[in-house]
Amino acid sequence: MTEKKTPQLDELEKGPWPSFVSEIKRAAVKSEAAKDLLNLLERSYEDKKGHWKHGGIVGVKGYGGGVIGRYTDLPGEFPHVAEFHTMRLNQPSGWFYTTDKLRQICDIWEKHGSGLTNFHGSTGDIILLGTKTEHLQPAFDEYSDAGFDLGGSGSDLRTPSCCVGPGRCEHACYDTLDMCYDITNEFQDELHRPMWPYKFKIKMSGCANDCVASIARADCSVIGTWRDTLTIDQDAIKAYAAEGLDIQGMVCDKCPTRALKYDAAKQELHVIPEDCSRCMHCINVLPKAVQPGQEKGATILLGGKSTIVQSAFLAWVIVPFMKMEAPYTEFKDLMRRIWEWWDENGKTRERVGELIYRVGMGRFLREVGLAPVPQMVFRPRANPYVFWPQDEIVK
Amino acid sequence: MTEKKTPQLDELEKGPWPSFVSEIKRAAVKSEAAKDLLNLLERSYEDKKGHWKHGGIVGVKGYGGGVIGRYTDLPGEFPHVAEFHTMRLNQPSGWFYTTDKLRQICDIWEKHGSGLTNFHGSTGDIILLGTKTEHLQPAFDEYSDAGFDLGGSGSDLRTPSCCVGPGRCEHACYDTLDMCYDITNEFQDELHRPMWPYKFKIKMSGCANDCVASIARADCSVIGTWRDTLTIDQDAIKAYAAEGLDIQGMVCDKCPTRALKYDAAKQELHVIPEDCSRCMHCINVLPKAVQPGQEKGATILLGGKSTIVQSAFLAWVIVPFMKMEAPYTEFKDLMRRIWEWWDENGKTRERVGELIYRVGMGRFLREVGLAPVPQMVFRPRANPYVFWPQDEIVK
Amino acid sequence: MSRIDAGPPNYREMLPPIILQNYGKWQYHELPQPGVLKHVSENGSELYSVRVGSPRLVSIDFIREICDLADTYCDGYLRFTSRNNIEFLVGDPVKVAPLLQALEAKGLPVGGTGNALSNIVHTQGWVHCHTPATDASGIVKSVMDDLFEHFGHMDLPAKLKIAMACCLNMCGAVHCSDIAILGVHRTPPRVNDEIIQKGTEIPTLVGACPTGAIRPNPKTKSVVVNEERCMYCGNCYTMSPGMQILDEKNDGVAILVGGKVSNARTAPSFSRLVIPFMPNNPPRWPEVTEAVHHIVDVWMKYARRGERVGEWIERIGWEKFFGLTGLPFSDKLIDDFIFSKETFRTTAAFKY
Amino acid sequence: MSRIDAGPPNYREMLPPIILQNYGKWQYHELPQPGVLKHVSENGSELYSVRVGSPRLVSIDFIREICDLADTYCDGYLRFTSRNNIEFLVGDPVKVAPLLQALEAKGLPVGGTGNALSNIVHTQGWVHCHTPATDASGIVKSVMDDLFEHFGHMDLPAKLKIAMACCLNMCGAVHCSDIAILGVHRTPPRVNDEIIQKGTEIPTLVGACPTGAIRPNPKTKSVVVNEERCMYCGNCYTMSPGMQILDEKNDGVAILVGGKVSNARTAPSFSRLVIPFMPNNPPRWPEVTEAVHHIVDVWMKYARRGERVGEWIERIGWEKFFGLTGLPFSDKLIDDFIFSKETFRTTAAFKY
Ligand code: SRM
Ligand code: SRM
Ligand code: SRM
Ligand code: SRM
Ligand code: SF4
Ligand code: SF4
Ligand code: SF4
Ligand code: SF4
Ligand code: SF4
Ligand code: SF4
Ligand code: SF4
Ligand code: SF4
Repeated sequence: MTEKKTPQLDELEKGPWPSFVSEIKRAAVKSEAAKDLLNLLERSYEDKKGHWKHGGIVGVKGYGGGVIGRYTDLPGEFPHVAEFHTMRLNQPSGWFYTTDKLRQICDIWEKHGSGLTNFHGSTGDIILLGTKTEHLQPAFDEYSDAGFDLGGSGSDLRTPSCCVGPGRCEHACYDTLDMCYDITNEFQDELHRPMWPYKFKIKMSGCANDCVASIARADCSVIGTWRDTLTIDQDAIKAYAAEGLDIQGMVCDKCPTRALKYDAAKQELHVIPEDCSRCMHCINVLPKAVQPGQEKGATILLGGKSTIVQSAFLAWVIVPFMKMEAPYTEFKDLMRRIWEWWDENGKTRERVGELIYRVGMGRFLREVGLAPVPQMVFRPRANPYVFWPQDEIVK
Repeated sequence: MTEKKTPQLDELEKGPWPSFVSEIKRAAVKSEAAKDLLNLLERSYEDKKGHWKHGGIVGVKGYGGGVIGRYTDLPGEFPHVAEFHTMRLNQPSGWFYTTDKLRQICDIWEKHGSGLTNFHGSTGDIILLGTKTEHLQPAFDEYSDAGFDLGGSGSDLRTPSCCVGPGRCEHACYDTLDMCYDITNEFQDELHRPMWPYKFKIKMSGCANDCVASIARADCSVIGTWRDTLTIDQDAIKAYAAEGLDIQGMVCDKCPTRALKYDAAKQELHVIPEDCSRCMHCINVLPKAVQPGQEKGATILLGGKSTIVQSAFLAWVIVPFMKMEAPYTEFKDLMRRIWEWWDENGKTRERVGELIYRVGMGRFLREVGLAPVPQMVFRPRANPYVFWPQDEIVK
Repeated sequence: MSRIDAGPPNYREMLPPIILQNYGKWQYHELPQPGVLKHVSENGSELYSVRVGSPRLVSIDFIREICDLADTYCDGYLRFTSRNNIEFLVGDPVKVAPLLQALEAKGLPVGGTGNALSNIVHTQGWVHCHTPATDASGIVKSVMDDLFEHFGHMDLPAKLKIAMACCLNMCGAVHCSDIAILGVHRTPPRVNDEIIQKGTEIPTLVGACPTGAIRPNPKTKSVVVNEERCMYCGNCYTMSPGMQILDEKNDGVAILVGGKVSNARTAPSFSRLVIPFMPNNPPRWPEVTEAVHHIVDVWMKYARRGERVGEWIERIGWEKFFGLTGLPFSDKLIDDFIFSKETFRTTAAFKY
Repeated sequence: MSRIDAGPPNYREMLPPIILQNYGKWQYHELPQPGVLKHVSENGSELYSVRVGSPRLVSIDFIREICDLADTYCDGYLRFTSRNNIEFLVGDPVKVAPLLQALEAKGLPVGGTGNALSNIVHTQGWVHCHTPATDASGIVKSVMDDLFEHFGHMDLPAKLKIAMACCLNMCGAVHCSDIAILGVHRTPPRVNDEIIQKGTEIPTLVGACPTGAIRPNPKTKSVVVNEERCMYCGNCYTMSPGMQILDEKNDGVAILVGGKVSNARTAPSFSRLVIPFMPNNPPRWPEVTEAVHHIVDVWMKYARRGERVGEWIERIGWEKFFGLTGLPFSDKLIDDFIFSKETFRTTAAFKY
């Protein structure tokens, strides 16, 4: 077969940003599948249209998910991507690697796949792009020996992910890396065998900066926070002032609750503890001077997801503060109660947030056993359409 | 018949606020119906429950509305309120009266009704509380001779109302009293003969203080405003400063767009014209110094209503600025286009705001012929669910 | 003889000469004392308006009485406000003081201007309506008695607008008030098949229910209510007398707070439910008057100058409002209707 | 042999010694230069992280190459970020400069820290998915080339987070990004009765449509689409291959702006539609890169220091955003889906 030309894709090798086309070409040197992918993609660029069919169900023994089946609609022309499935490997907490482990991943993928990957997928997995059905089981076996396992797909728990947390961040209010590892192990069955109405994602951020975008991208978002008051080191404040930082303008005036008072004469910064909403802003701007409080834990939010079907939902507060320490029993129990309730009440392809929206937060709270608190809402209802429990009614 | 006792209502004659019970008693001296009303009300206070039946249709010749039929469910015991209908008289613009006119209203009601009234009803009408069917036509005839006409009820245009405006307010940006009078006369047919899906209310306020609560209580809210820049009299500012008013704190810091800069040294106040949203706050606090601009008119908002059925809606901007001068042709044309569209598309008992919510603002704007502008929304849509017009699609 | 569609009287005939002369020429106003507005025009004319509280439900003799006053002190002109107060329009400054004395003698309260409590916008209640969950006039009288001092003084942080409606139809348009008092039902309608068979369009009735709780029952040619889905809005009863919703044992009063209408500073906003239910306790509804009084007290204590109730709460946060007032928070206050989503707290930033 | 449910490798085994020693003890950080983070611990230890842009779609040889670098400069440790950048974890300060040189030599860009543009979170597009309305990698490459200077400099008003998703499923979770690039369909699905008869559960398919546009067709044992109601979300296609939604003539790209995720200062918020459609113009999508560039330029010009895109727009008002950018406003930008109501401007206060 003569080499095909890829004039459009070649354009995308120009420019300063590293090129995915160069990467496909690099893989194509060793892999026929990668070569066909390149040519098929050029065809898409010509046609302005994808050339992949609706996926079929493929997988490995003992698992209900973790592989996305994929077939081109032009198998005659591009036989090496006739089957081009993706494997999802569960990443280590915080996406930390030794080069050894990475090389192992590469070596196995050189043998069993196209040599193309995504580091990482949007949910957090290592994405191994493109292999044939017959390679799935052998590839899995070798990855398993190397210490890796599959991630989630389908109507199951999706691969949890977390921010770098205490590994490299001074803001972490709980051990995100440990919790992510712990709960991923705890919920292996939920992760690998789809059995729910739809997918469920958990993401963990060590503080309200939310560096894994959990509030937007996870059904359950665990965001580090504290119960007491942030601490301020006045010497460090003086140092910032000496550097010429506009503390009033860049910190106090941007505090959403106006909880900070700066005494420019004394170069002292003070917080009104009961007014602070722990948004992280002052800590972000003055990391050497301001720190979270001592009594640390996390806020649990539920219901986040992107736009399909009912509109996007941001996750909302269901537990304002929970201690977040191994073995995370309270959290795990809560997840199990929520899943059970969702499983019982949810329709097919109904995310937990959509279910709660449909049946009402009150019912959710009662049936899952959470006490309603004003922190769960920005503001109370504007309508008076209250459902009255039978036992509060005079018969 | 022996006098009945009203111990509960008697309690409501105590205290400093004028008592409606005393008023009913006062009417009861001359009117058997008022006497029965008093006793029926005492019964309601005992039973904790109203004693009026679902209304029947009663009225006067040539009118489809303006009278609310009412019958007690205890006609045996309270025969004089067996029929106890309400008449709604269209108030004069701004609720201004000569004592002559008021006395005429009273005299006719002494003859034909219970002698009880509401000055005024929530929509703005003079409410004449309680008469018998046989008195409706004679009462109407006499009111008509006295220069009064019925107000709205049922699925028609409801009695328009307006703030005191140029009659007594320095803020009025258009002539609310005149416009209210003019359009009420223009739309007599719409007001008196119910023929729409549901009710439609128009309220007019001379400025954004909205002293008739139009944005919350009217399907169509006409709020006075200006297109150019507010004017500031610096001498008057100095006078306020001399009085000790905290201009920075009470005016500038509360300006929602931070459009005001106060120079405390010079005692001068300046506005950033393009930032001002014409909220009225600075004008309210400094009426002697700050005035609306020169190019006056009104913002038209649509869709307001209270909570039944879909939730309460506040009216939203559909025309950011319209000159508002007699004969109000542009406004009247717009109303007619809106009513026609609503009439064609609305379901029974669907307010215009609910209809627009159901079918989409885009369709409303297109079909009624209004140009979409960003002033109509707080912010654009968060979802990407755009309906594409056929003519923008490549076939 | 009566003419049809003659329309209302021409307002121009109702305006006192001082207004006709200064129409559209008012330049500024002052509040010389509570209840008295002084408007000054370009021409230097001064109009004094004396604002007087009214129970709204008044007899013709009451109207005649205020006409007498207006004849004596205002050359026969007066007006009413959008909140049902009376305004005596005094063109001659000398007549203000005697008018005030005359009003005091008659026990008519002067006030409601500036940073004061004004009259309570309200509705019919047991006096004239068929769907009320409570009375309107009685509660209004009780609350105004209780908060009376705030009508005649301008010592509140800002204006205080209270409204009352006796059922969810909200004829008092309470939904955007600083404090809203609302009659609420708490039990589903009782279906009377006979009445429904007689006069009710069943599809319209079924369509009237916002939660889809009503289904047609072809057997009885009537309807059945799925009681679990009903939230007692009473809309079906408005449609048909066969859906009786009044329930003397369970009807009562809810309180919503923090709404506003003006565009000044902050956008108009809805009132929010903070007390889902208090029993009907006539003649003076002590639970209701106490609750309202308490909310006003807490607002007066904590709000900054110029802050309406809702502006104060939005600044401190609703979680703080429940803390400061001690009102219990419950799942009943969490929205579960169509637009609930926007009320959920989608941020980890909040106060304890 | 393979074990089932073994779970991911233990992260502790992946951490460099300096992190194990200072775990949870980091005290503060600095940004010595763009792309370089310096974290200092209680113990005085210093960790340098060098952040490097990646196309995300990489070959195993690329991975091996960065492993070589990590072996040389980082004792064999590295990590990836939540936005698919690579972070070299340098324990020895002396090695930072040589690493930077080595990266430069290889053409690997260093940056993405502080007030810079970071990598674009994105998805599969034409490379691997079955529902894309556009390609992802190609647009990302084009936009990153175009905005390249902002990756390596920290001269923006605030962080700039751009995301790209190739269809409304939004796997790139673009819905809360400063700037979102989104593949959109614009024509209803074409029903293939044969495919549907074969493998599709019709009630589930019907239920999948958010607007109720799909009805069962008992005659064909398939479905029909009410095209007027369809807004091309593609959810039906996700449910069944018989509902082909790809349309090379009409698929393209939309732009949404002003979302954010962090709770810092302001609550997390959704991005909002500002350009409803631009055509697919591969290989470099000039309309898209220009539009994004323009929005960034206007933001840089008018925003105050520290203002994310959405914070800037909310301060000036969306009406001003359209004015300053010159982007045309149309009814397509006005919400008409479930939660539209909260977007309508219910106040007379706005800017021109
Ligand atoms: C691979 C990945 C995109 C990527 O390039 O990174 C991906 C790819 C697909 N996603 Fe996704 N999603 C991926 C992360 C996401 C995310 C982001 C996240 O998890 O943070 C979202 C938005 C967040 C959310 O869950 O709401 C996301 C929202 C969806 C949806 C819409 C779900 C919804 O309820 O809104 C679908 C449709 C569905 O599930 O039927 C979907 C479906 C799909 C499918 C399976 C296509 C389909 O309709 O069946 C795609 C397979 C593409 C392929 O052939 O490779 N994908 N998907 C991401 C998973 C990689 C990984 O495991 O790490
Ligand atoms: C008399 C009055 C209350 C008062 O004491 O002032 C009143 C009384 C009634 N209203 Fe009202 N409404 C009155 C102003 C309002 C207002 C306020 C306003 O107009 O500013 C509202 C809220 C604003 C709005 O229109 O949304 C209002 C919203 C309703 C509704 C709910 C409509 C909705 O779409 O939300 C109903 C139910 C209905 O129309 O079926 C209703 C229905 C009724 C009925 C006709 C009862 C019924 O279900 O048929 C009441 C007759 C009571 C009686 O027997 O006297 N009334 N009604 C007000 C009219 C007086 C006047 O003409 O001046
Ligand atoms: C007489 C009346 C108009 C009418 O045509 O009847 C009126 C008259 C004035 N209003 Fe009003 N407002 C009147 C109902 C309203 C309403 C509607 C309502 O209460 O239902 C509102 C909107 C209420 C709301 O926001 O919930 C209203 C919101 C205002 C505001 C804005 C208040 C704010 O800061 O939010 C002002 C400005 C101010 O007072 O600083 C204002 C200002 C004024 C001024 C000062 C205008 C002027 O220069 O003449 C008048 C005297 C106010 C005072 O009482 O101190 N008026 N005013 C109404 C008197 C009702 C009453 O008896 O109490
Ligand atoms: C490495 C990473 C976490 C990880 O586990 O991978 C990370 C690391 C840090 N983040 Fe982040 N953030 C990371 C993704 C995020 C995300 C998620 C995202 O981009 O999808 C967010 C939320 C984005 C949003 O709001 O839309 C995020 C919002 C923040 C913020 C709040 C920014 C704001 O003011 O809105 C801070 C605070 C700051 O920088 O002032 C922050 C601060 C930081 C600090 C300074 C924390 C620390 O002290 O170490 C780290 C260096 C930031 C820098 O780049 O200058 N990080 N950070 C992620 C790097 C992604 C990348 O390659 O660019
Ligand atoms: S979320 Fe907080 S703890 Fe985690 S990396 Fe970001 S700033 Fe650090
Ligand atoms: S954390 Fe946020 S709310 Fe608290 S003081 Fe700092 S800036 Fe203010
Ligand atoms: S709405 Fe404006 S013009 Fe009308 S009375 Fe109130 S303040 Fe005056
Ligand atoms: S009218 Fe309102 S927005 Fe305009 S300057 Fe005055 S206070 Fe500011
Ligand atoms: S609020 Fe309800 S009960 Fe009261 S008058 Fe209006 S419709 Fe009747
Ligand atoms: S009261 Fe309301 S919710 Fe209950 S059945 Fe009637 S209409 Fe439906
Ligand atoms: S966004 Fe759509 S097209 Fe792109 S990967 Fe996800 S499902 Fe596929
Ligand atoms: S594309 Fe979406 S709206 Fe259109 S028919 Fe399919 S599911 Fe319904």
